[in-house]
Amino acid sequence: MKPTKRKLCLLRLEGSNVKNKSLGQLAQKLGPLLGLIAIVVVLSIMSPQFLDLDNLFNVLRQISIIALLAFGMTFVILTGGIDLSVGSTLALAGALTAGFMAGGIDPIIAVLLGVLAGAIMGAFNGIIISKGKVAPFIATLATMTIFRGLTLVYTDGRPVTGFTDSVAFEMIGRGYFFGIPVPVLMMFVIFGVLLFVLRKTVFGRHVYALGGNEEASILSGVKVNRVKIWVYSLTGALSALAGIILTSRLGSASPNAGFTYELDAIAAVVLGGTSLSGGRGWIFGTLVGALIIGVLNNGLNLLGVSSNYQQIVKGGVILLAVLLDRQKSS
Amino acid sequence: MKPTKRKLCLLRLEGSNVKNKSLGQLAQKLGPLLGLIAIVVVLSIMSPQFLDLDNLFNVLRQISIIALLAFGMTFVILTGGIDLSVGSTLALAGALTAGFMAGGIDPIIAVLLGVLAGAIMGAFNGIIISKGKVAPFIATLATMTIFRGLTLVYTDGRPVTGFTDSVAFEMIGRGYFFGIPVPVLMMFVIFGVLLFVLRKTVFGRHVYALGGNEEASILSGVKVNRVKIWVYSLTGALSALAGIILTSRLGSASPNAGFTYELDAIAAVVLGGTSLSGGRGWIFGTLVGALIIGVLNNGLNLLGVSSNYQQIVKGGVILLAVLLDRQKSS
Amino acid sequence: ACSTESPTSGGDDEEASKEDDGKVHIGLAVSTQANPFFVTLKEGAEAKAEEMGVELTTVDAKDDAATQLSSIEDLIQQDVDVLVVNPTDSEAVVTAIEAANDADIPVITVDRSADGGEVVSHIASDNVAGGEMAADYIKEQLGGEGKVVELEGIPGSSAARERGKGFHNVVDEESGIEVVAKQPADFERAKGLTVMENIIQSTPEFDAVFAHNDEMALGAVQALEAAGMSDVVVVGFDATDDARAAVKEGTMDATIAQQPTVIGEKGIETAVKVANGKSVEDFIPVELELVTAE
Amino acid sequence: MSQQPLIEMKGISKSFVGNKVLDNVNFEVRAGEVHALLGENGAGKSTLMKILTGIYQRDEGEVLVKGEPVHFQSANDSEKKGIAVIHQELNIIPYLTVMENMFLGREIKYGKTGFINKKRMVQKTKEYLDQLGVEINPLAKAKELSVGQQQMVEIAKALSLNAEVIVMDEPTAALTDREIERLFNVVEKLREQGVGIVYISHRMEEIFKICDRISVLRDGEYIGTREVENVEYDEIISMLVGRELGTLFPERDTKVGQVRLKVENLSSDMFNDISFEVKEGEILGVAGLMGAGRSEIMQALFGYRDLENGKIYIDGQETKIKKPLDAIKAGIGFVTEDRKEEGLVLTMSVRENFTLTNLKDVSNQSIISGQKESQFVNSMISRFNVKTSGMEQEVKSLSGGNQQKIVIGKWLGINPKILILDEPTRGVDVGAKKEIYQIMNELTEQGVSIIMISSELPEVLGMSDRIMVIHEGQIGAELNRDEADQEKIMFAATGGE
Ligand SMILES: Nc1ncnc2c1ncn2[C@@H]1O[C@H](COP(=O)(O)OP(=O)(O)OP(=O)(O)O)[C@@H](O)[C@H]1O
Ligand SMILES: Nc1ncnc2c1ncn2[C@@H]1O[C@H](COP(=O)(O)OP(=O)(O)OP(=O)(O)O)[C@@H](O)[C@H]1O
Ligand SMILES: O[C@@H]1[C@H](O)[C@H](O)CO[C@H]1O
Ligand SMILES: [Mg+2]
Ligand SMILES: [Mg+2]
Repeated sequence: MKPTKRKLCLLRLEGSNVKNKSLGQLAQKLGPLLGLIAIVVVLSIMSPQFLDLDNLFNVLRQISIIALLAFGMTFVILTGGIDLSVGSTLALAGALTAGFMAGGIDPIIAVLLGVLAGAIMGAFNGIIISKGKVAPFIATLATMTIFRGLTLVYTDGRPVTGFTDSVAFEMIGRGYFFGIPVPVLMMFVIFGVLLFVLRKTVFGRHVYALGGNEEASILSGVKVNRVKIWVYSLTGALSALAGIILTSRLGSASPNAGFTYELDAIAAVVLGGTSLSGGRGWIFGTLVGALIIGVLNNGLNLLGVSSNYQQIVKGGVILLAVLLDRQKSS
Repeated sequence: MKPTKRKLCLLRLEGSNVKNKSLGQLAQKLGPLLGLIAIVVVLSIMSPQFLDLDNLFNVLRQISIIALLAFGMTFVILTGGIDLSVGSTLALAGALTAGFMAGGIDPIIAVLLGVLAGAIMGAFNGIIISKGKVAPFIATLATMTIFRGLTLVYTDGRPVTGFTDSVAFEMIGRGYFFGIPVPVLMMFVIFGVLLFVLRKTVFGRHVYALGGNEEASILSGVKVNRVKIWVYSLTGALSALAGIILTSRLGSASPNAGFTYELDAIAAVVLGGTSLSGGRGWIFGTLVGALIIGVLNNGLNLLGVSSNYQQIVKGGVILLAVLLDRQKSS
Repeated sequence: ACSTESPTSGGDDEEASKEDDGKVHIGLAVSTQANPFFVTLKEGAEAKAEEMGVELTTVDAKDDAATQLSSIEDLIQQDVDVLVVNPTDSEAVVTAIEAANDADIPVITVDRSADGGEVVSHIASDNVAGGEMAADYIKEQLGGEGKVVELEGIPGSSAARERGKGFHNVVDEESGIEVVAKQPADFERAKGLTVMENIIQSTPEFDAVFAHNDEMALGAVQALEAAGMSDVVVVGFDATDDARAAVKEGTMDATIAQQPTVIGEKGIETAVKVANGKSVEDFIPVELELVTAE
Repeated sequence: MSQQPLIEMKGISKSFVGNKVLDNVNFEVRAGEVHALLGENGAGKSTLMKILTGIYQRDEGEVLVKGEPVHFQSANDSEKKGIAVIHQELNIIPYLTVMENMFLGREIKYGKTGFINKKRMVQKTKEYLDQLGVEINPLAKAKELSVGQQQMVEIAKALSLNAEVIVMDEPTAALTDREIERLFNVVEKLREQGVGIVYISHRMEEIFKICDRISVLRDGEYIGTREVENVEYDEIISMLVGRELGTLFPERDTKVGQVRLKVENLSSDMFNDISFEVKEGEILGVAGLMGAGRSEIMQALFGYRDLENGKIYIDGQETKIKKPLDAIKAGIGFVTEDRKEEGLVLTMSVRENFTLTNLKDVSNQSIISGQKESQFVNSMISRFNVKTSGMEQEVKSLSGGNQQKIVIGKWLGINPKILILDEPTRGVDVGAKKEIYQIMNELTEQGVSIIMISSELPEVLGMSDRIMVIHEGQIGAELNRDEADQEKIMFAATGGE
């Protein structure tokens, strides 16, 4: 039986629907970006300094840390998981790196070891979640507490310092490269790499597949456990890097660094349009989401809004953004 | 068509299987309880004071606040949702109640107004989640920030005091009734009521149905939006009550009261065996979960374990409990 | 049937517990162990306890008043002989202190005071005086004229309130000194950095910064350096090791030294005296000192 | 056919939590044969195949692939040995493209890198879909496809493995005649190429059309194997159900009464200008190709989807239906197409599912009466002959047919005036099918009006008093029972070709 004309017609019709649909999808994808632009426009009218190049770099540098956490979180959320331990991983890895350096280890090696430590913490999460079949929320809630406790034990509750003589290490958080702050540069480079990984590699596809339908992925021979372990390890490594940048910026590693950062990271991911139920989303949105949060923080400060009201405004904006998004898509 | 002999035989056979199955289920349900008992036994061997009636009441009073949050959270999680705003609701309702009383309103009316305020905050969550179709995680993440900001604005960042002359109000957190601490009594009474609601009422059934399969529930005529709004309102009211108890216990309402309590509440629910994906769980487990957390806190303090190590131990116990639970059920 | 009195409280088993090993048992409740100031305070106490041969159990409130109440209750369950409390919140700690009073356990407060209950002794620096010292120093550095930024500690915490009060006692009287921005950064270094960065954007002109503690001051220094504003006078509070080093290097200008070790030590000494039935002063001040590069 | 079988399974037993679902089962597949595996719902067919493909582990017995004993640990292992499966449950990842779904787990890469070669994958996907004669855009998101199209993608995926053995577990459950025809052409080709095919289906006419041998399971036991050429329909049926079944579509004397439901000009983006009526005691069959919009019409009528236009009258009264609850209050019940997604709460027990629609009737002042509830549920269990270990069993662990009975049964609690059945016997075995037909007849005798959407023409013809054919969202034809036949329906369903 060959397809009849009519059927073809129907298919074509559906085809055009799909086009419309993907236009709609595009609009939905662009929603966060439009939101960001709107906020930027309002702020630049209300506060003249806002659009200074200086201030823009300032905002970008401020978000670089949350953005790195949020990039990892995007992968995790795409698989249908969540990682509450990123803030604690940031703190522990930052403290370890600082401790290594204070102990005389070469800064570059210390940084590599720090990132490795983060990856190992992430892998630990991944193993508990995949092999242990523990819900990601609860697994990382537990490790959030554990890693924080380890940080406190390791640092004894004091900031780790005594390594400020390395220029290379100082560069990571405070340097400029052709006029661009190094953390900003790192953020964009990592963004580019992760974008590519998600879109063009088998690993990236498997991340989406796993989040879309785990059982079907297993039946299709996707090594879901392995994918999960890699995803959490990646997030751990990125969190560690964020911790190292923060340590470099502050010139010390504080034991309570990164406290509640996981919430900002998750907010950035969701503001960017990635679905908390997994399988759907994109990392560009996360970058936009992190920018929205950063721009709001900065703008409200520039406007001199008191920090108590800032919280109300920020919560309100998140709510509004998500509500508009839902309205549009339904 | 009448069942053939073969079939009857099979039925009988399966019948006995079901008994086995529900025995298995029972074992799984009892898992957390066994865990609690194990912890209690260990602690009472290691610390002689642990089993004092005094200390037991002490532990129960300490958990009453988390337990109330966790009871509400059980409902929310059963519907497949989550409520991150409970800690902030606790703070805002506590501050409002304190403020009302400081403003000269009768304590009993102030308490009722405080609980009402909590219910309204919860209803706000419920409406955004049900009518606005915003994912509970993100909706309550936003309101968590908003309610906290409102608390800070209302209290101007300072503890609210100046109401300590009412004995009735003091009773709520510090009183005894036939030798039993009032908060403990309240916890058990509310537990009993909620147990009944979940097991015996149409509303309770709808909570489970909604969490098990929202679409099927809608198609079966369950008013899912209304159920959700009620569930979040209930949680708001319980959080407010927790905030009021806390305010009474401390004799002041602190603007940062209840910070990160949502995590303890969620941990209690999950330790008790309720599934984060909704539709499955029981409130007795939550009580046990809250007890596990409370007993651990108390026991580790009695043993003089330093707080940094305490975090590691607590995280480890949560992880272990959940891991054992998973092992058993698979 | 109703009362606010614990049916089993006020026992006389306190004596018994002291006898079972003959050792004085002191309970120490600190507000947080994630801040170097309190870690040092605790270490001072521990060293002293070791030296004097008394048993010390420390609990940590993680900056939460409710947790502090619970952990003090746990100490009461252990029948400690004396309770040394470093409150998270001066008001909210009162019930805990009253509970200890009910159990006939004497209470000493350190670093932060309690607004009620029976406290036999309070050991702390004079934070109002410290705030005044900082203001005087800044006034002097600016020659009596200039714009100042204030980074506040955790809103509502007594340290923040008192230091702010002392600071404003001085600057509000000076017509030449103007506080151009004032924002809380919660005693945290990372917050000090971001808050400062944002202030730099909104209020580009100022001459000095007073931070309610060194952690925030050190965060602010990073922001100022990045913005090329190293000539701004920065004054902190606490004189932590980091801050002393920064003052030496010249990145910070001054810090008001508290002596957490001494506060901790005196806490234990006083507690032992109380346990042995000796009388003690009801306020034991610990000296403050302005630390500068000279 | 004397050569060694491709697959031999001997003495296979399997229990789940003490529940023996396979007991000493034998089964084999030869090269170039289509081997039907039959059995009632819950007989253990899917379980046997999951054991074959390494998804479940057997408790006892042996599996030989070309004479070599194997012990697969995962689907990957069996795939490597040339066994492909089209699973009974759809295994589509909704937000990936068709192409990504096709190659999931074995993406085409640039050499040994991890980078996807999209071009090649698109091309290959097209090839396999062409083989099946379906035109689906390889770059469309899977969720944009109809269930039938998704099923075709899964079939294509299995083909793309170039397997020696293909297990097809109810591949046609979501397909209409047209796609089934295409699938059969492919099966024919595969058989010629010497591929062994295991074919599981509850549609007897398909079995007799394409299968060479039939093996039957009953209650987890192996009953026997027959050559299709040498066996009668009735013998297979009695092997299946353990007794004579009689005619599938029971006789019924229709006493059609007043117009019960009348709809006028229902329109939405999926359908247009739909008007029809159903009388008391009447069964209106709704036929059409997959994706014609039949489900959408009924969902809109039930208030589960927005209507742009149109009026609904029940017993002559105009009735506004904005949400399912309105429909339920107006006396409409709706047995949905997808029982797992829309029909059942899988985490709940048989009891709780049965009473979800009518909790009010088993409670006083919103407090559920345990006694009333179990009375009702027990009466339902026996009325529908539900094969369950008791009312506390989780519906998740029931077989498909028994699950379907519960979906229907839960609507009887509301004493519906109108019952809409969307594919009521999809994936249901013959025995249960007949029981469902009997229930339908009983209901019409009590005056209930039934609207039955079905893609099985024999069912539509056998059960309906009148037949409405939907074509691309519009009514293509309305036929009376006596004038309708397969050709006329297909003619109208395809828009008159
Ligand atoms: N994972 C499982 N856990 C427990 N019981 C199971 C599981 N899978 C299947 N069963 C039970 O095993 C029996 C056989 O199920 P199976 O799915 O193999 O039946 P089937 O013959 O494929 O039926 P259908 O025609 O409805 O698809 C049923 O009673 C079912 O409830
Ligand atoms: N949620 C949805 N989003 C997008 N398209 C949909 C959705 N649901 C259905 N469709 C499309 O609407 C059309 C009609 O589908 P419908 O399910 O009504 O067909 P049907 O006649 O019931 O056939 P079937 O036998 O497949 O159920 C199909 O093209 C289908 O792909
Ligand atoms: O005195 C202390 C320290 O200054 C610390 O930095 C914050 O808390 C205060 O109470
Ligand atoms: Mg099956
Ligand atoms: Mg349909």
